[in-house]
Amino acid sequence: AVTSVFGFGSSYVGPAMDDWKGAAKTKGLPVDYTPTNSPDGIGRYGLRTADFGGTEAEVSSLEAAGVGGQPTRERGFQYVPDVAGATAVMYNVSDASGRHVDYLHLNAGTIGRIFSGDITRWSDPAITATNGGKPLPDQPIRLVVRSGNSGTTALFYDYIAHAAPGPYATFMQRSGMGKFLPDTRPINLEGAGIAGYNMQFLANSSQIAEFIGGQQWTIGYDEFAYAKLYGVQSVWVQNASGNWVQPYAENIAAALRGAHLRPDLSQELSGVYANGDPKTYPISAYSYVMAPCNPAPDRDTCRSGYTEQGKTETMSGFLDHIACQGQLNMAAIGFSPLPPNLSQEMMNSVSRLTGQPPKQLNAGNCANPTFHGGLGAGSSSPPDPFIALGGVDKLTKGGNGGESKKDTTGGPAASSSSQNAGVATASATGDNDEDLANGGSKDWRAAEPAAYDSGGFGGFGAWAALVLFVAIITPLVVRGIARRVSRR
Amino acid sequence: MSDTTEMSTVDAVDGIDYLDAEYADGPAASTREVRLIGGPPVGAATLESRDVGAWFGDRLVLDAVSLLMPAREVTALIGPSGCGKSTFLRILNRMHELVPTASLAGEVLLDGQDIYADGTRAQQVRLRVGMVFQKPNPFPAMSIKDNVLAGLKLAGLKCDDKDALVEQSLERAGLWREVRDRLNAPGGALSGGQQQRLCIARSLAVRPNVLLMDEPCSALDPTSTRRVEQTIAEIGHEVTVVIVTHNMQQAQRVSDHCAFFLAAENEPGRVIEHGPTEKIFAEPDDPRTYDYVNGRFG
Amino acid sequence: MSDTTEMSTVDAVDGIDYLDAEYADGPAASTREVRLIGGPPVGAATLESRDVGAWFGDRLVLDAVSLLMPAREVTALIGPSGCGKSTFLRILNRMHELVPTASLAGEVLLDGQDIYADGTRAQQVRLRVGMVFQKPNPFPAMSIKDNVLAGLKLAGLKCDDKDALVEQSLERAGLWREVRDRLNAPGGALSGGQQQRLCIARSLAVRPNVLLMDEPCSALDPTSTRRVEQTIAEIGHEVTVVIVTHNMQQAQRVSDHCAFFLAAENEPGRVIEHGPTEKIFAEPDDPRTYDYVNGRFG
Amino acid sequence: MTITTARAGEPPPARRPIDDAPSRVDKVFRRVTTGGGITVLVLLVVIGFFLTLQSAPALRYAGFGFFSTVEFNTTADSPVFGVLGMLTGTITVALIAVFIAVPISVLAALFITDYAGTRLRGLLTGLVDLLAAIPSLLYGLWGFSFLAPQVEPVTAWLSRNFSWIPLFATKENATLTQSMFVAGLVVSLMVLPITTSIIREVFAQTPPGEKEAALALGGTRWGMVRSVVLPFGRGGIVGGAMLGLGRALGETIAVSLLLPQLPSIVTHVLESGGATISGFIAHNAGISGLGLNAMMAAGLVLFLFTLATNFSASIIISRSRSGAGVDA
Amino acid sequence: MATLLDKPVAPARRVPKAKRRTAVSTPEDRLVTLGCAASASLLTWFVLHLLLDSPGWLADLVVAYAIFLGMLYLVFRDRLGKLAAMDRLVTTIVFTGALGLLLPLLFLLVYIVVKGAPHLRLDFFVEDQSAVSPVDPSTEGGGLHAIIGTLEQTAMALLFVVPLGLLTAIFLNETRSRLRKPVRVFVDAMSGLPSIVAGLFVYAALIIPGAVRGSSFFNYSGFMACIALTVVMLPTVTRTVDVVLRLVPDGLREASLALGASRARTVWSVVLPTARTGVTTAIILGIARVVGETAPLLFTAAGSTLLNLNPFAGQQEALPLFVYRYVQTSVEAQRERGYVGALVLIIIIFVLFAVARIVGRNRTARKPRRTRTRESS
Ligand SMILES: Nc1ncnc2c1ncn2[C@@H]1O[C@H](COP(=O)(O)OP(=O)(O)OP(=O)(O)O)[C@@H](O)[C@H]1O
Ligand SMILES: Nc1ncnc2c1ncn2[C@@H]1O[C@H](COP(=O)(O)OP(=O)(O)OP(=O)(O)O)[C@@H](O)[C@H]1O
Ligand SMILES: [Mg+2]
Ligand SMILES: [Mg+2]
Repeated sequence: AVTSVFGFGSSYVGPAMDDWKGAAKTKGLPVDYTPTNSPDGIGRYGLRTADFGGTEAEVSSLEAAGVGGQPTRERGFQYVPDVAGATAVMYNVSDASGRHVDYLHLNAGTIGRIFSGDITRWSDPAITATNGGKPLPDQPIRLVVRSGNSGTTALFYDYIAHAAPGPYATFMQRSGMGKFLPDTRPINLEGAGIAGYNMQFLANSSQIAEFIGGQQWTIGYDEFAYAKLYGVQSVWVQNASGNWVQPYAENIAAALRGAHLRPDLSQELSGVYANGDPKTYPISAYSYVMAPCNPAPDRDTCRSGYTEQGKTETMSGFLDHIACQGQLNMAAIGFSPLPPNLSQEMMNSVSRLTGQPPKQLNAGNCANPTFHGGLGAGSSSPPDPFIALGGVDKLTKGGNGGESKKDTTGGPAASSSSQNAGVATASATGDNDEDLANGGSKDWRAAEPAAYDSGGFGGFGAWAALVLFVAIITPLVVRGIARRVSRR
Repeated sequence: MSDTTEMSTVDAVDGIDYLDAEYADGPAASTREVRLIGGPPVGAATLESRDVGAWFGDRLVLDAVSLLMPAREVTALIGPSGCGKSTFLRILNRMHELVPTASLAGEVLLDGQDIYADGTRAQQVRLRVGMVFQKPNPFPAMSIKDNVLAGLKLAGLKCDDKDALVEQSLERAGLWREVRDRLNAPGGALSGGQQQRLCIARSLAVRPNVLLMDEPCSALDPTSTRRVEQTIAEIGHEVTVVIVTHNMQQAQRVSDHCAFFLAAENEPGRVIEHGPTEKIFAEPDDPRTYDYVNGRFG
Repeated sequence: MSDTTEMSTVDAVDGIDYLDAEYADGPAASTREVRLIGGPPVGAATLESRDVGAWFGDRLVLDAVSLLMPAREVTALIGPSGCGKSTFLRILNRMHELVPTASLAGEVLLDGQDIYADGTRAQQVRLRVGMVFQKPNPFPAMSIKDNVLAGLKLAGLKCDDKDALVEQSLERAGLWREVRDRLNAPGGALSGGQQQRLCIARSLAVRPNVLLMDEPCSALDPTSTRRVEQTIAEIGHEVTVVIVTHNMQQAQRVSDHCAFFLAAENEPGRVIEHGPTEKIFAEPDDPRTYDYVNGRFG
Repeated sequence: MTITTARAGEPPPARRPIDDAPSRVDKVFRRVTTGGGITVLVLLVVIGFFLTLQSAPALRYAGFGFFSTVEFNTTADSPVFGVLGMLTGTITVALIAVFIAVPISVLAALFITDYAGTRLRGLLTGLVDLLAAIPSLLYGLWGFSFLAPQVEPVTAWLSRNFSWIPLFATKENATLTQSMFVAGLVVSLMVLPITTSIIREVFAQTPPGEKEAALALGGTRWGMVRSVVLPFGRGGIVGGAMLGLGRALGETIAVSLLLPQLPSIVTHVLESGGATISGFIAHNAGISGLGLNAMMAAGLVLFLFTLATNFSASIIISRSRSGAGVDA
Repeated sequence: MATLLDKPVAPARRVPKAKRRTAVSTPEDRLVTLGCAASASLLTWFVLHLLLDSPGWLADLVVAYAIFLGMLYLVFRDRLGKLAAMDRLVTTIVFTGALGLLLPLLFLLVYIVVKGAPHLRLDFFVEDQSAVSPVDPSTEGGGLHAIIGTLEQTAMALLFVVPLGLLTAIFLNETRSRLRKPVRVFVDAMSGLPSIVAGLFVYAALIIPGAVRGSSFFNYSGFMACIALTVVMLPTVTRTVDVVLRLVPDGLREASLALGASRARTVWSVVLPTARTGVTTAIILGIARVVGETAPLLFTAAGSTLLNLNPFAGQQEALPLFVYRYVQTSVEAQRERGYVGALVLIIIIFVLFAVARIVGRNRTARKPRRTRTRESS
């Protein structure tokens, strides 16, 4: 009989899991997955309160951070790659005239320095240089990051470490994580918050996406699927070949061709960052299911399978589903399907779990689009808006009035919204219009920064009100006193 | 308001004369003139009820009670339990309306003015018509002195010599001598009879025209009862007193007039008979009155 | 209700005969013999207190009370409030010890046996010495019938004819005629006087030897009082009755013997005088008794 | 008849031990009920024991520093964690809540006991009970999605115009959602029914005699309330506030929805930031390793802290009740 | 003519005169109050909207209220004097206080109904969330798994709480043990125990040690949730039952004892039946309180989108968890699901409350039982 299996862990893979478990249910496989964060998944897996985990972080990084890992090793595990994904850099910025920026381009070094706290203002020349040469308003950069432990944090900061090693080292030092092992990354940034970096901590991916959507002058990292889900702008990132890319399936797939997988299938990503393929989106990574396995010669982390046969059946069925059928929709929701070799690795994992020989996949028995030479619907990236303009430094061709800006920024806005898989860029543009209509209005949100500086009563109006109030009240008081006096 | 001159001649109960030249040389402080500022007119007042009826919810508990309670006399209300004596008493100073379901009909005239007339404020009425309850209810957290002065504070009155007022009121309630050394002791620390007299003093301090008393002695021991009766007899010369009592002897002892209330089963209470106390007790007109005062029922 | 047919024949009280298959020879239902199984000895008993003293905490409230309450007679305990009458009464059926701070001295002999003797179970004593309280307290969750039978159920007694017992007890309490048509109505639905008689019936159902009553009429109206007094007079011939009352007329009307309790200030209560009721009321030995029964205090 | 005052001068007679031989049923009854009663004691001890057990490694690691460290960082290479930041956050939120809730509770309780008519009184008393039964989750949900956005402009306005008052100060460009103030506001709504019902209960016990006396002396209703009800109910107000504080301290869900849950000592209550123990725990339900132990230790602190608060509250309330019997 | 006049005027049964009004406030008072309110709101509008930037309706309200109070006091003082003005002022403030208590409730209810009702379908009670993806419209799937979980967990908790709570309350009221006082204080203290601590306790004491050993019983499950809920509910129920038992007049206990009953018998036959409705009410209110508990479930039942009928193994959903999880997400459809759950939760609580009220009301009403007649026996 099948038995329910319960998973916890990565929120990175959450949208994919939602897709998979729904489909598994229709196949009679009761699987549940609660997206929290990767370390949580590994931890619960180790405590055996979870039947499987979802993770991008590795057990070693947890051990380095001192939040467990030991019980996980005791239980035994295997990393099973389940999907490829990417971390998007989301932002919410307005330009000098108060309109939403939807074209932000950042190169690796700049991203690294921003998230290492080295660049702290939006007007920084490094940002200006890749965004048309016209500085953004001189506002502080607010980093939106995950509170608590997170595998996405570990993944992202691995990229930061490669993109800007110097600032990253300083950052780690200041945050109290300086003695980390050379190849382990922070899974938790609270140390940085304590050290005084301008960070907004939020509990999960959806809160981050929502927060950035609603709050100006912010920038953060989040799984790309959430950016799509919430309609938040993502940065165009410059890859090793100098191209500007966003994390669509083709870019992720291209990038991960440079990934190096260790024998236990865990990933080493420096090859991805350096991948010269022009389509590469450099902050791409595989996500993993952490599942138990029976001791096998090629895995020294395996201890034993499930004690319940029902769980083994459900889990193997589930992994089977992910390997092929499950990869169909991945591109559409912001991931990239696994390449054929990794789908086959999934089947090998299943065999380690069940003890049966692995099923051999081929184009005939596997629906994974990569077996059929594609990536599935929604896999291709929209064009870089700056290409049409002739380069990242060509944003403003002169003129600084609202007219000309509208002209120039209108182009990218239109093009990206038309192709962004129909998600909410349209509404973002709507916001723009509204803000323009309200330009200089009394809406407190839009109040000029200067308003924050004036303490006390808000200028003349308050005093007038006070005088008026006194004028009304005084006669009453005077009359009262007069009566009292006359009564004596 | 300077209508307190009448007060200056307040007789010492024991017949001791006194002077009141600037409070300095008076032998007894109680005789000093104390002026209340902002209070109602001082002096006893005649209270008259006309066709008073009372309901609790839809139940009529009192019907067509017309009674004259003359100034400076003690009127006793007697009758078996549940016949509406307390209700009537509470109508006389507008405490009745505090019961959420209560309503009433008829008029109550205080010196000829209807206390239920439109625009009359209950608070003002209660200031003129004081009340003493069955169970002594001093404010336990306040000192004896503050208890006496509580009425002033509550009614927003001012007084130019509080100590004198305290002494005077306690004196009139017959409590001065017992407590003058511990005016700052809490009111709750007195014995039951003393507490009751403290309540009387408290009521007297605001110079009411009428004092209503609802079984003021029923919770007291015999000695205290005596003492309170004595107090009633004394103040009866100055203010109009209306007293409810279950004790026939007491009614005989303290009252000048007497009204007998009776409620037949499922009928509202009515005044069966009223008149001078001697007459009610000696030769009542109504046989039911006779039965009642002679302990045939109740 | 199929018992209405039979009800029609139960006019026993008015002297009409009726037939009864099993108890064919009984002229009235109330006279049928109902056997209680497991109960105490039936019949009135003499109660005697010897040198009884009582404390609440460290305060002695009753001192050296020696009193004989003869079988089949009504003894009234009178005295001003707080002199320890209730305390004494509660000592007589071991209710006193329910007050956590209470303790006592002396002996209470029920038919010669000390009810406080070692190994005597309070429960057994209370079964023999019933009690009726000041405020009628029928069990509100039970019907009238269940109320009467409550004692049986509570004491774990059995009875061979419950309906007869109910009828008999209610008859003796003078309530049968009023409630026989609604034995299943809740006990709380009766009037005060009926409730009190229901409580008497409830106490009688377990066939106590002695019945103690603590101001059983003080919460009742005059009519109900009359009715209860009548009941007391009737059951007084069958069980020993001890009654506390504040009402001198009532004491005179219902009791054969009378004991006057008095507690001087800060002194424990004592029996000042006891003897036949006529004597206590007509020519008491002690002047305090004279004062008290003539309404000089209290 | 002999007058039995012969012993007047003598020492009182010896007391008799009252010996009741309880029946077997009663013995069993006593044992069973005592067992039931003791379960509660045992349960509390067991809770404390297991929390201590699980938090021991963390406490051993951090030592006394656990109570003096603000940050809670179990993932640094030398973990630094302590409960101080969360504890101050917890207390701040609770105090804000109580400061808002108690005045309203007192007023509402007064309204119910002394101003409303009988029918309304019954209705309101029931309503307050109903309010108390509404899960804090729903309050939190409402506060999170409805109230906080409504309050935000007001706090923005406050911080813009009154930032010279330290209480209203905010950093430049600070986020104003997710602030201690908003959390306190929502928690105050949750403790309102509890404090109201306690205070109402105490107010309702005000001796009616004293109230009538105050009115009969010519006092207004306010005069009556001020001179009788409030002095009488003082203990109840304090006790209700303490109990409300206890509730507010332990409130989890609403604050976990409303605060970012980053332990720090928050000085700008209008501005985003801060954590409470319970909210932090709820947030980190899946933490493991040393973090789990540290979290358990934080839970233990919360447990002891609320116990202490509730103990004092219940003592204050029972005091005030026994005070009510003085005049009886 | 004469006969007509002779007709008796029936002095005995006179029709009483009309009742008289004794209202506290006069129409004039009300008019003045209204005037003050109008003028205060105008002034506020003038000051906040014409002279200043109003930061929103909340600030308007506060300012208008303050102005209103000031005006009211001054006007009444002018008319009736200081005392009456103060009285009036306090009356107004007190009334506002009551509103301050009730309005949030009203807002809350309306908000949840408005947000939840449009998406509530009957399907909600028959489907679970296992086959639903986040972007599906909120009418897809349902909350059956959550409702079942809540029912199972609460019902099992009741199995522990009712006997234990009753025993403890009886212990507190009907025995004279020296432990009574400490127990009562502990119960009081425990009733304020943060519910998350209850969850943490079960997690620390049962789940962690059990799960690591591979036990499926000592792992996330409905039963573990039930234990945590028991810890939460026990003191609440004990306290309310304690209060109810305390309300049983001592006279009844004494009457019972005076009839020769044992203590146990008195409790069983007199005290409990008398307090039965109160006890029922207390238990229902205990349920109402515990049905909405979220925090302890985070550590015990842990939530799930699958329907899990077995409370002894596997994660289980409960309504509060359902709501908690979904309202935190920012996907509109997910949030709508959360609001539907909240609406259902509130309906459950209202129903429980109504039942408690109805039970509580019929305190004396009792179905008459048929008499057993002598003939039939
Ligand atoms: N608050 C109330 N609500 C309803 N009915 C009431 C209320 N107060 C008194 N009654 C009823 O009104 C009637 C008259 O009561 P009242 O207290 O005036 O009698 P009384 O003559 O003072 O009796 P007692 O001598 O016992 O004090 C009684 O039948 C009583 O039941
Ligand atoms: N439970 C108690 N705890 C302490 N003292 C008590 C208790 N019950 C009664 N007393 C005191 O014992 C004394 C005697 O009380 P008791 O009730 O026996 O008097 P009583 O004669 O019945 O008075 P009453 O006529 O008012 O009923 C009183 O002074 C009373 O204050
Ligand atoms: Mg009366
Ligand atoms: Mg007594």
